[in-house]
Amino acid sequence: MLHLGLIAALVLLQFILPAYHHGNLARIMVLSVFAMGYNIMFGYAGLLSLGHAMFFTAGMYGMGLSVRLWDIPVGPAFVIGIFAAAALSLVVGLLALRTIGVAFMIVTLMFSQAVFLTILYFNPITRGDEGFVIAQQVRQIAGLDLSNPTTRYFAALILFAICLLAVLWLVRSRAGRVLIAIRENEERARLLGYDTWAHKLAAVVMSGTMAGAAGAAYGVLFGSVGASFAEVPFSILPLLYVLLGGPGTVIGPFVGTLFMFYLRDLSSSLTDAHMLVAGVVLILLTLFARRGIMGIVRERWLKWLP
Amino acid sequence: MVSKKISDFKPSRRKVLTGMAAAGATTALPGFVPFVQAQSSEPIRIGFQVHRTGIGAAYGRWYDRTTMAAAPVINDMGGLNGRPVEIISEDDGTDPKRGAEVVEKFATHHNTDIAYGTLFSHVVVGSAPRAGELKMPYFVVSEGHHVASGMLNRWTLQPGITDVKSQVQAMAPFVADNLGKKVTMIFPDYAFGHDHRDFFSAAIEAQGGEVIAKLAIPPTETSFTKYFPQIPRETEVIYHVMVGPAVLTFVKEMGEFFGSARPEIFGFIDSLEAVDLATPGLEFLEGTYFWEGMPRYAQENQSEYDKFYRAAIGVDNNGASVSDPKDVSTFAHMFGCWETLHTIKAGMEAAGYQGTSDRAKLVEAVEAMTDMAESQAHPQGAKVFNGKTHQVFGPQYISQVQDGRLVVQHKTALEDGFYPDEVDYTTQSF
Amino acid sequence: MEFGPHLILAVLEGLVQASVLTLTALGLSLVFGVMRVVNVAHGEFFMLGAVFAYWVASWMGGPAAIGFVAALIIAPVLAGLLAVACDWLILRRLDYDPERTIVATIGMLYVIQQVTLMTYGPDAHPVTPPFNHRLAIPWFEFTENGFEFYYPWGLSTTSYKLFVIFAAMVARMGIWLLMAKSKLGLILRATQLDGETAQAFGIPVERVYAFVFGLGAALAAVGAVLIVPIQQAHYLMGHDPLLLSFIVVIIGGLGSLRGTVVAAILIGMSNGVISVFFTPTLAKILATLLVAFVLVYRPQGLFGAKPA
Amino acid sequence: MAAMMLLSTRKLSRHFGGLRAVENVDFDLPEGQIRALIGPNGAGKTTFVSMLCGRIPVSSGDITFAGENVTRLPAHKRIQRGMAYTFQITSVFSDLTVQENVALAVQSRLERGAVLAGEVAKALAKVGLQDRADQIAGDLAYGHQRLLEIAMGLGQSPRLLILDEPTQGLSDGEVNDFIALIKDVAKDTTILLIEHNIDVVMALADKITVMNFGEVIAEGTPQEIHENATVQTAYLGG
Repeated sequence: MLHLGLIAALVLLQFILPAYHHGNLARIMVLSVFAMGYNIMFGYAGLLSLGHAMFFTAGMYGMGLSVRLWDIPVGPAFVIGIFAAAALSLVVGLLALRTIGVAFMIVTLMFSQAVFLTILYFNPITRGDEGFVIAQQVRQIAGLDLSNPTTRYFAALILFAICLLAVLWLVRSRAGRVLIAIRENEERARLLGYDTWAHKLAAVVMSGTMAGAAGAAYGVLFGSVGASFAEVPFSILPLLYVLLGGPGTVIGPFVGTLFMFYLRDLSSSLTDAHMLVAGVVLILLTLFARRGIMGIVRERWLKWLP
Repeated sequence: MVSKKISDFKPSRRKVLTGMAAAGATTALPGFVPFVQAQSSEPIRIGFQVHRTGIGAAYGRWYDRTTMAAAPVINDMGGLNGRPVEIISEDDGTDPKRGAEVVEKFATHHNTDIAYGTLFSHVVVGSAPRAGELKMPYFVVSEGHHVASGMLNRWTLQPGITDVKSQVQAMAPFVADNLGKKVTMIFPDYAFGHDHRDFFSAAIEAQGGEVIAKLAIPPTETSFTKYFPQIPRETEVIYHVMVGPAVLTFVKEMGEFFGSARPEIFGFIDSLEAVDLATPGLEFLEGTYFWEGMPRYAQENQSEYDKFYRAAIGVDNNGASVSDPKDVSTFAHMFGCWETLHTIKAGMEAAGYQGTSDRAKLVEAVEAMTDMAESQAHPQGAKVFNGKTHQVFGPQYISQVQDGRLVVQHKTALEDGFYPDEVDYTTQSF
Repeated sequence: MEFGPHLILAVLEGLVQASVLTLTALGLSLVFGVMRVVNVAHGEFFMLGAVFAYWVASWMGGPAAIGFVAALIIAPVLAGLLAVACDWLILRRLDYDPERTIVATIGMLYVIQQVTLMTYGPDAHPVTPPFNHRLAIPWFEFTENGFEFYYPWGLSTTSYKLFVIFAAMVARMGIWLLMAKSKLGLILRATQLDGETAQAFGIPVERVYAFVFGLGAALAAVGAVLIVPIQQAHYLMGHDPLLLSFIVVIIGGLGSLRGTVVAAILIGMSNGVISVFFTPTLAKILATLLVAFVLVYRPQGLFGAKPA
Repeated sequence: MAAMMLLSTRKLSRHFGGLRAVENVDFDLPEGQIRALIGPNGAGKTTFVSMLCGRIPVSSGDITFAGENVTRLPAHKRIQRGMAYTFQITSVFSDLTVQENVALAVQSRLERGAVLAGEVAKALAKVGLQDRADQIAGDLAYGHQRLLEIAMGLGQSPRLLILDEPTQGLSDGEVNDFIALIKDVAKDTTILLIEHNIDVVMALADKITVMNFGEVIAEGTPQEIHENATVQTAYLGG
């Protein structure tokens, strides 16, 4: 109910928001798909990755290079992007899941860093750090101009709604419960007869694919593809979004993304030192809201919140 | 006095540069239609996308100072079409994603008339699509070839600084004729470095020389000596261009590597932009050559425009802050901000710009520009603007380090930097 | 350049990097080992070490050597005290919960970076080395006259770089003596093994944690002071040392000081040596993947015990 | 005889470095029996059963379960074949509700789409936790957590239920309830029980295996073990 309500509210907001916030919200929805993907792995399965930017980038470049090199229309290119991310997450999952804990963090970080450097290395194809533009005239699906603010908003909303409902379905499903069990106590889950490795691999692939969908959508909706999306800070972002919003809650990643976006935006209107504000808020939140914003809401008021 | 005040610079988010002088001057100026005055004495709002944090912050600080110095000068001259200019700054963190958001914020939140000022090319490429969709004139000061290559859009223009392709093409004859034909290039593995690599290789071959090795240094690298052995022994000229906080390490280690047996060295001043030449470890640079966008040290034949420009920003004859001689400016690049703002002024006046509905007219007016005479508005030198490619072409300077100062040896002609058009933006619809 | 001299040069460069890296990584390893927290702000204490060094050196004026020595003493102390304050004000109140510590230290990272940007500025500033002579290194070849020495083009190092290698070795000895021979070391090792039991034996664990956090930051700062005459102080310089230190600590095996030192030398050297064979960016890619695959196939690190 | 064996090991060993935690154990457990495994601390009991269920890999030897060699199978596959293991240290999912804990145990053996609720309720009712189904497991009293642990074992309806010190920390009343519960469960489940409480062992076990220093030193009915001199030495003189 709450989640359908959120989607309905977002539909309504399209008609009443001023242009600036309207545009922001479209971005926030795409970025929160990235965060929701991250949440599957981190919030539910308990796998802390520091390399999620590579999946986002795989989707983005899978889509972007298809358009740039082979003039594939953005619709099919978007699908190619998602497949690219799925394939990468499968390979990374197969390798990285041999490790746990901090080693897993480092391995994902290293793979992501290698992806970033590879983009630079193949600069004749990728245009290196600068990246390239997906021209406005090709950003169309079925005659709809995706650079139009309203279309863009609804495209972002559709992707967001699909992913939100998918995560909701996942966590209410038995598989979702197993992921939580793995997060809580992996050995116990294994000794209840679950192939925890396969579940974790599935979580990595779902998570990476969702991140890739966000990356491909970002390129399609906002028109630029670049290597800065593969850099380490962009892997830290979803972690922050999820931790602030409330790990292991379906709606938390969206709340966290919204919060961080406006924290940055508003504080940069007040002061140059927006990083200082962000830093202090992060510290305060960890001191006084240990399970993130939605975690607190769940603890205090809505115990049933998935 | 002015310079003193501005050099006590503190980053501030917004500076409303209206002021009495501007208002007084406009009414005194002839040629203004009264109803224009009556209708809009509101300031023209220029959204300034500035690298205040992130890797570009060292440049961003001086782009900011130049912009904040140019605005009152423009207001003293009567502002834009009789209206004062207001600069609205927003930090982009030298991040393309945030850059696009900032452009959006200018257009839909601050309601600025135009956006301006971006330096790092990946931020330009990340932001320009949004500017195009929002139909917002976007004046960049980045020297990237991205504008003239045709990858951006009709709303993006670069009228204040020459692009890298033109710069390196103009350098090649001097390098081949005076320094040597066998060149080893060292450049950052960024798109910016790739422009150098591709265009200089082609240009030096046209001069009968060749690039015998290319060392692309990965970003964020902090030590360089280990790569230098890849420089072939038969190298006659080292061509170096580096950016980022590690540039000084790079140059020092290069000196330590060669010792007394260095080949000729030709570098882009980017490798030492904002770095004091008197820093220990740089002595070996004596006698080497640098490209400069604008000469850091006031030359013997200094123009009055150069003098005025330095005074307005608060930069001394050594290119350093008047209040702190160790605070060296990004002199070879930041003139682009000054000149771009003056070009915007000229464009708005030519277009009779009244408000955001005249944005397309502004772009057309700038596209119609050609010659820009050396003047207070263009202290770096006379330029030609190519309306089809949205790119300006100016003179380039080659200086030699003599007694720890950069002394201009050669100033290229505009024609040295011309190349065939790769795009005609004027054929695109708005 | 010929292969032999090239390799020697790469090894020397690798040793300098490794020397600084061992100190930074030892700091992280202590914090990680004893307190079991991931300190994302560790690189920022490194950066602060460099920035403090610049401030101390320029405030002292006079001969470079005096400024440098003063910086070598004052900068780590300041960085350490600041870290102790962070621990006391923040981490202690989080009960060192792993996830929240990560977020809190990311917050600290932002705050430290921004404050440095606002006070120190965005430019990179050098510290003058106390001494710095270029030393050409001889190499040999077989000619018609037999075995001969000569000075190959470009093969050199500087006296200061040799000093860095030496100083780091001394510092490592100091740490080893502290950990292995002193009462303080015993307390640290006991806390590392089992904090609760240590508490039961009357060890003031909270104060030990604060001390360790400060010591970790100070070690990072010592590394930074040593490197800052070669590489300049800059407000974003903490990024690489953080990543590399983490890699070193994990590859070395958690809690193994010997492993940390060996891994730092391996990582520092492999960066240098791989660059002998490949173009720079490709070398970086390969070095990165090498680290990843070492962990994939030996998750417990080189010197960690294999879990049962 | 062999056909009736649910579980057998042959020369099963586990070494940690130089330490021989379990050495050459031959062990047979027929279907339907309640078997107790006893021995002093450090005798290798937990290591032994951990190898049975696949928590830790074997150094050498073989394990046969229901006629199939499972030595190389990963833990979850052995569980799927009908083993269940409850932990020595309570190891419930403390952030989930009681009901969800048991549901996790039940759903692993059920077909996709089958209804869980009935099975979950049945398992909870058996241990008497039905009234606490919606509580967060971590909030339960210790004794209740132990019962939940057993309910999770029951939820799997295993052919072999391995209980590692199930009565540790329970009150006398709770222990009596436990004995009754196990007797009930044993009607259709084979049980392997590690237990220190000798009263519980005597009350429940059909047969007892005694381990010391990683080896089986005696095996027999409760009466036989009670009278066995070697066992006496191991407990008292060791």
